[in-house]
Amino acid sequence: MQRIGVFVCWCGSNIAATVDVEAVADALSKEPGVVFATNYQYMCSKSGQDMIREKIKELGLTGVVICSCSPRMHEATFRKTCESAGLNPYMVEIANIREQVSWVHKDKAVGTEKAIILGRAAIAKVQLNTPLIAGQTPVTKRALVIGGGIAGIQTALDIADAGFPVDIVEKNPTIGGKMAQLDKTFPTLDCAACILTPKMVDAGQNENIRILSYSEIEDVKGYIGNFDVKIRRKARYVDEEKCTGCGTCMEKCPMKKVPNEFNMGLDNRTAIYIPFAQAVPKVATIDANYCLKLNTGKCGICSKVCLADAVDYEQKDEILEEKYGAIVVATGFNPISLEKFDEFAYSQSPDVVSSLEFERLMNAAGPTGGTLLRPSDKTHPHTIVFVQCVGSRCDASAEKGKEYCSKICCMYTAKHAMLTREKYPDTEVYVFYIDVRTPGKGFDEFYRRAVEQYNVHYIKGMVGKVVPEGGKLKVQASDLLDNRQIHIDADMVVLAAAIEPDKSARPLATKLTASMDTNDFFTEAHPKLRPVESPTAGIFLSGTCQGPKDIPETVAQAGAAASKVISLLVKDNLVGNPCVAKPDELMCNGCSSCEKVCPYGAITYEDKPFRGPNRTTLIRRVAVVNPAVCQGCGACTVACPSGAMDLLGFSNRQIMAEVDAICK
Amino acid sequence: MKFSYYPGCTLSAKAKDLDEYGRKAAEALGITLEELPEWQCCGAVYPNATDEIATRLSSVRALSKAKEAGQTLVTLCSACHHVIKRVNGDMQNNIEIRQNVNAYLHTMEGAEPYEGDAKVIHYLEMLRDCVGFDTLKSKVVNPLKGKKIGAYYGCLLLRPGKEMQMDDPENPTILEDFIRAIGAEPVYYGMRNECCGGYITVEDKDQAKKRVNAITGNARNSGVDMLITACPLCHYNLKKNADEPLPVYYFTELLAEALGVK
Amino acid sequence: MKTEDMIKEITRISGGNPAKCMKCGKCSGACPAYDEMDYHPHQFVNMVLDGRIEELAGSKGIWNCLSCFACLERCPRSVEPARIIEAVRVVTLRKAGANHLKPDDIPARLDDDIPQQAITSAMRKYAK
Amino acid sequence: MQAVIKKKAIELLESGTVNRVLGWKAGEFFYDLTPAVFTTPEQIEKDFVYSVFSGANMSKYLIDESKKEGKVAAFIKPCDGYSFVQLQKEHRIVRENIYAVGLACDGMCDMREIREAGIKGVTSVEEDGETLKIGTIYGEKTMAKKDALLERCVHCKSKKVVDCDEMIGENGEENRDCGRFDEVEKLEAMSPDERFAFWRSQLSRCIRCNACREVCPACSCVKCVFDNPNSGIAQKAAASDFEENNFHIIRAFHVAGRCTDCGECSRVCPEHIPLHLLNRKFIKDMNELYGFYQAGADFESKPPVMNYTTGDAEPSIVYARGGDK
Amino acid sequence: MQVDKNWTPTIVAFCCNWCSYAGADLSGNNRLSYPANVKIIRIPCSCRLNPMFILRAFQRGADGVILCGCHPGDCHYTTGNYYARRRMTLLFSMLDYLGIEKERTRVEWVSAAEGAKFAATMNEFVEAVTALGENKRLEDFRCKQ
Repeated sequence: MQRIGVFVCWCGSNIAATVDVEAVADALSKEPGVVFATNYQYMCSKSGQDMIREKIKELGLTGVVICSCSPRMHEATFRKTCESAGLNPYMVEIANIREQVSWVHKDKAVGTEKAIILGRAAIAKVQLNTPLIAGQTPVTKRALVIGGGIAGIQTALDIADAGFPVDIVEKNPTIGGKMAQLDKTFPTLDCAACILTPKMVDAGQNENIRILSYSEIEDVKGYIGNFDVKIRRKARYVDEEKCTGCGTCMEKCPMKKVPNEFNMGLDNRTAIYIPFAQAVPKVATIDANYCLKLNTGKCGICSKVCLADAVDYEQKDEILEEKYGAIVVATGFNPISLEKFDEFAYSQSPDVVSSLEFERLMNAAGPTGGTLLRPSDKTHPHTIVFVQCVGSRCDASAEKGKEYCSKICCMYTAKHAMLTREKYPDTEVYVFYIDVRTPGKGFDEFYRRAVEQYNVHYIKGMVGKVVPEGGKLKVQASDLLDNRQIHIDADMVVLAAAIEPDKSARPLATKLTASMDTNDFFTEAHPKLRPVESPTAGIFLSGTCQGPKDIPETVAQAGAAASKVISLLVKDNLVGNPCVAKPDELMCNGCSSCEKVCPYGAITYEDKPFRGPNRTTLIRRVAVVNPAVCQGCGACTVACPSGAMDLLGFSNRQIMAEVDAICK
Repeated sequence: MKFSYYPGCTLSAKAKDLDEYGRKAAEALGITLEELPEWQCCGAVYPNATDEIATRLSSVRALSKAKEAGQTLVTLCSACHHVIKRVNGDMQNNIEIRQNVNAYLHTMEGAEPYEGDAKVIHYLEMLRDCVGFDTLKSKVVNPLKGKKIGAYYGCLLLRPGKEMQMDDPENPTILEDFIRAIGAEPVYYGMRNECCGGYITVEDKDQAKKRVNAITGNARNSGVDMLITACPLCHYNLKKNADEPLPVYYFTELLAEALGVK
Repeated sequence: MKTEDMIKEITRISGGNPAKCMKCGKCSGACPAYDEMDYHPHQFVNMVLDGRIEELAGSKGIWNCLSCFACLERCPRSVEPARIIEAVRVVTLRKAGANHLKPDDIPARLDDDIPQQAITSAMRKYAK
Repeated sequence: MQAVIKKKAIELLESGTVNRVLGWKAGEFFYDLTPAVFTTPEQIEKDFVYSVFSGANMSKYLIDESKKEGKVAAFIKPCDGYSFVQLQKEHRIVRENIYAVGLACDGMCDMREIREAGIKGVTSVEEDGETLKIGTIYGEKTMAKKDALLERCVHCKSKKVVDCDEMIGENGEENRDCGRFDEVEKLEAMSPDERFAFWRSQLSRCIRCNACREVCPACSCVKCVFDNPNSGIAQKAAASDFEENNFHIIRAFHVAGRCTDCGECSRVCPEHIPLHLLNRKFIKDMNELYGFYQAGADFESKPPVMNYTTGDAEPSIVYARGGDK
Repeated sequence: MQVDKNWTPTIVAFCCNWCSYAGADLSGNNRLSYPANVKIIRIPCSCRLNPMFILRAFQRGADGVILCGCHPGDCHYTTGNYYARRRMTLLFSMLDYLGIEKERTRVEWVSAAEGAKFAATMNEFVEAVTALGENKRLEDFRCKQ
């Protein structure tokens, strides 16, 4: 039997005016297990807390019930008070007789009666409380960033700045991501390369950052503070240490017809290649799909011309095993495939391009050296039609497209239109829009400039059909404000394709046990209050893997994710919430019901020996909860058919004791 | 290979060529087309209204018969195909329509319930999926070399893509692959899947004319010498209502020619 | 019939849902019969939503629709205007004496080559 | 059928594929078949019985059997098959240790039905096509097999064995239109008072013999909450109306989404309480609210109670749906 | 049936810690009253509510049980209330099937900002349960005083 002390607070007149505090203390003093009950003006005041401490010591109290304001207000206060008097803080329960009684019930008799009942429920619960000690786990002070685009780079730089080592795992031969492919950035029109490449160099030279390019995540085990990660370093057939990035091999490579993915396939590269001049690491990679030596055994020219002796055709994939305390996902996005939208003739005419392709056509480092030329005949386009929302904002039952707004298209289309008009004033530019969405600093001003200064024709309506004919693209569209159908003979059509999470995200989420929405964007722990954390502890989100974002937002989120990582890594140990799920292995069936409903992946299974009848040993599969990962929601306790799973601090028996006390 | 065959009324009258050559070509390819007994007109227009039952009945009767015969049902006319395939989809997926149709057919004709389990394909799908264009190519005795042919799909053959499930409704390839298989050269032109206005030809000839002229113009400017189609309505419209018509053939006619059975 | 009942009736018959429309105008951009119509596909949808069904039913535009399903195929919101407009036509035709095309009108419009399909479909689409 | 199965069982033993066979043998009465483990061909020849009374679902016995030394052969009827797969999904059965022989099944019989047809003093029942030849102390009688079927076989939901190593007979198909929810619908159509009266009249007969729990493949907990003094609801025998209700509600809830509707609970209830109507209510609700789900029909899907969609119906739907007629 | 005029129902309200308990606090802060027969039990999340607790409450003499949780989509634990929603839907349907008055059980989503909604919900619920009268069908005679 516990020795319980009950402390009834007046809260000045807040409680005492409508609750007879003396009667409450008196009634509760008669409850079983209660050895002391009193009332006082302000329990939370220093003298109130002193009294609690004294009584704990004097009477050897093993449990404390405070009848006062909401536990959301002072539960933490009273727990600390008791802890300082040597009582386990989880032996304290609060009966909320202010918000739930004195403030809502005017009749003193009624209020007093209810306060007594709530006090009884708290006493009944404390009877079953057990001392809980928050577990501690050590933290590996190193972070992993998956994805080396602007999100990953910024996160890594910020974490490295705080003095923690970071690994960036990038699946391509270089970091840089989508931003490296962009020409100018909205709304300031500064050149993407000018602001991105210095960051790439910083990342490459930072002694706290290691870039594992051309690598993928193979497997993830462990939990917050203690992840074990296997990283596949794909064979690039070039020794990274030796390669100087001089580019001689690229000049001499006879296989020159490989579609250049960096330029969206608008031109070709060689089989051994460095994706672009500012690549980091600036190291050549052999594309095994096209290399003559690797496919036919004949050639070997790159090896012969390499002065650094860096080419190694025998290289194999390697698996690297590392430990991390935190993982940041920054896997980014891709434009959707436009094959299904052939009403715009994307696969029927080379002059119908996606916005990212257009970006390359405008870029000084692109396939046309920055002169805008039509892909079909390399002539100047004089009429360009931009189509917005291609594949965005589609109905779920439509078989193609995404339900969400891709968020960045309105702005980059305005940018494209403006840049085109600035460089080539003789070009007519039409933009077909459903809505122009420009919430962002300086965004609407930017769009207005496109209309007002650059005379871009913004037309509210949608293109319904594009017909290539005689070197022109016949565009048929609606102009809803004019209520007419219009026909434009265009030279180019640019489609603002919806963006979608990178295809590597879904398998990665499975490895991380991080949750995703139906669109394969990672879900955040709380949509408003924890936007850069995954519900799985220790996993953080940066950039478009969480949802469509522009560059400023991505960088902001990258910084936020980094600061969350830093505040985790500065800790030597993690102190958990001790109110976590606890399975009774003697009753556990190992049926995996609990695991299925756990949003945190906190439950795993172990085969354990148990004593069977007649001195035999039985091996049984039983659930194991990782207290460092469990957040204590209790979903598993109800899913468990045998009642083996219980929640510390809110156990079945505790809650039922409260029910009994209330219904008596 | 044996299939149930639904010719449809136009093919037995004004579009005899489409039917006759289709049968001859099938025979040459070693395919038996068994004409359904006592088939009725499909109604020519798919009843978009979800509460129309009567206009779905003839399609269901045809489908039930194919199911009884245990054979896939082949259609040739685009319009019939459109109607029958979509009604079949309704019988599979729309419980209300299924119940009402079956209730009617049971009460009036004592028919067994039909739940959309027959398979209906277009003659072109039969060529692509059952014969194979490669096989077809190998059986061509008279390749139509040097002919620049524009495939005219029209609207009913492909749309709605979700229900017709035949080809990409915006960038189809089945007719182009067919043209290649018979040894001719397919010519792409953008308006091959734009409507010719066939349904409206009786109601408003001028409108139909305008549509046809746009299509023929686009085809001609893209280098098309002749058009082929699977639809009697399109055939009539392209031929009769264009100001400067291009030669128009049913695809079966060229097929029969290539197979040497014309 | 009350306006809201009429909206419900049209929605029911069509099997579509005009409320899903985001007013992008792709239907009207795709429509090959646009210029012949007084009201256009995007307006059809909006008018049904607004309950202006009688006005729509009395318009010329609904009879110029070719039922080519371009709008239905390309609609990003699965509103499928072609279905909605068919529902409006059907409701109109079901009223007594409301044939848009009378059997007596037909022979004058025919020539020798016209496939019977065209006649059947004209009757099906424009008359009871 | 019995001969074929016996032959197969002996073959499996003799070839060394398995070292024992899980089958049926006669209990106290010839129609009272119980599961049994056979280790020699002789035992099989002598005692193995497969008849129209082999209704017992064998899958639950495999929890223990599959953990013993060597392989065990099991004969799996379609309805056993769903439990068999469900238990595999729950990691209760070690599949590698089982050689599963699927049995095509056209229904099992219920002695109660035969008695209720007025046939008394039954000494033997032989299946002869669609009819049963029934030997009685008053001479031979016949009865159509379809009139003697177990309730679950009358409304057979599936003739498909989901998982087995080989089949005896042709594997069949699912039948979603089997009318198994007709009785539930009838109850739903009653007024709450009528329903309350109905269930009181049923559940008040419960003697808490735990037969339903013992036979149920979903009720295979290492220790049941009702036997666990720490659960707060431990209870050996129902002492009040509430406890009778409580046991059956909680039991149905605990098996919801995992219950394959094998009907064993009702078959074994000595008080003939239609317990399957509780399970079927959950199944029907889940099918209607969350899409069709059959426990044990596959190895991947999550039971509806361990799953969700963001657009699920609100609990208030019960007020709208509940029968007030 | 004889109705005791002074009889008031006993109501147990299970509130999740993050939204609904805070919502109840807010109705206190705003002095929005509701009947005193409502007694709140704090649980971490609506998904912690075991059907056993509801039945236990009825056994011990409760006349109505209500569960309040975060609005779907707003769960502190991301998914808890989605599970609670399915479980309660099924349980309530089962209770109704057994002939137990469905108005005695209820789920309401109350956010931390909805103090007014909390009070209004409790007022309504108490009224509904009062109209039903005493819980007879799930009580345990041994627990009656």
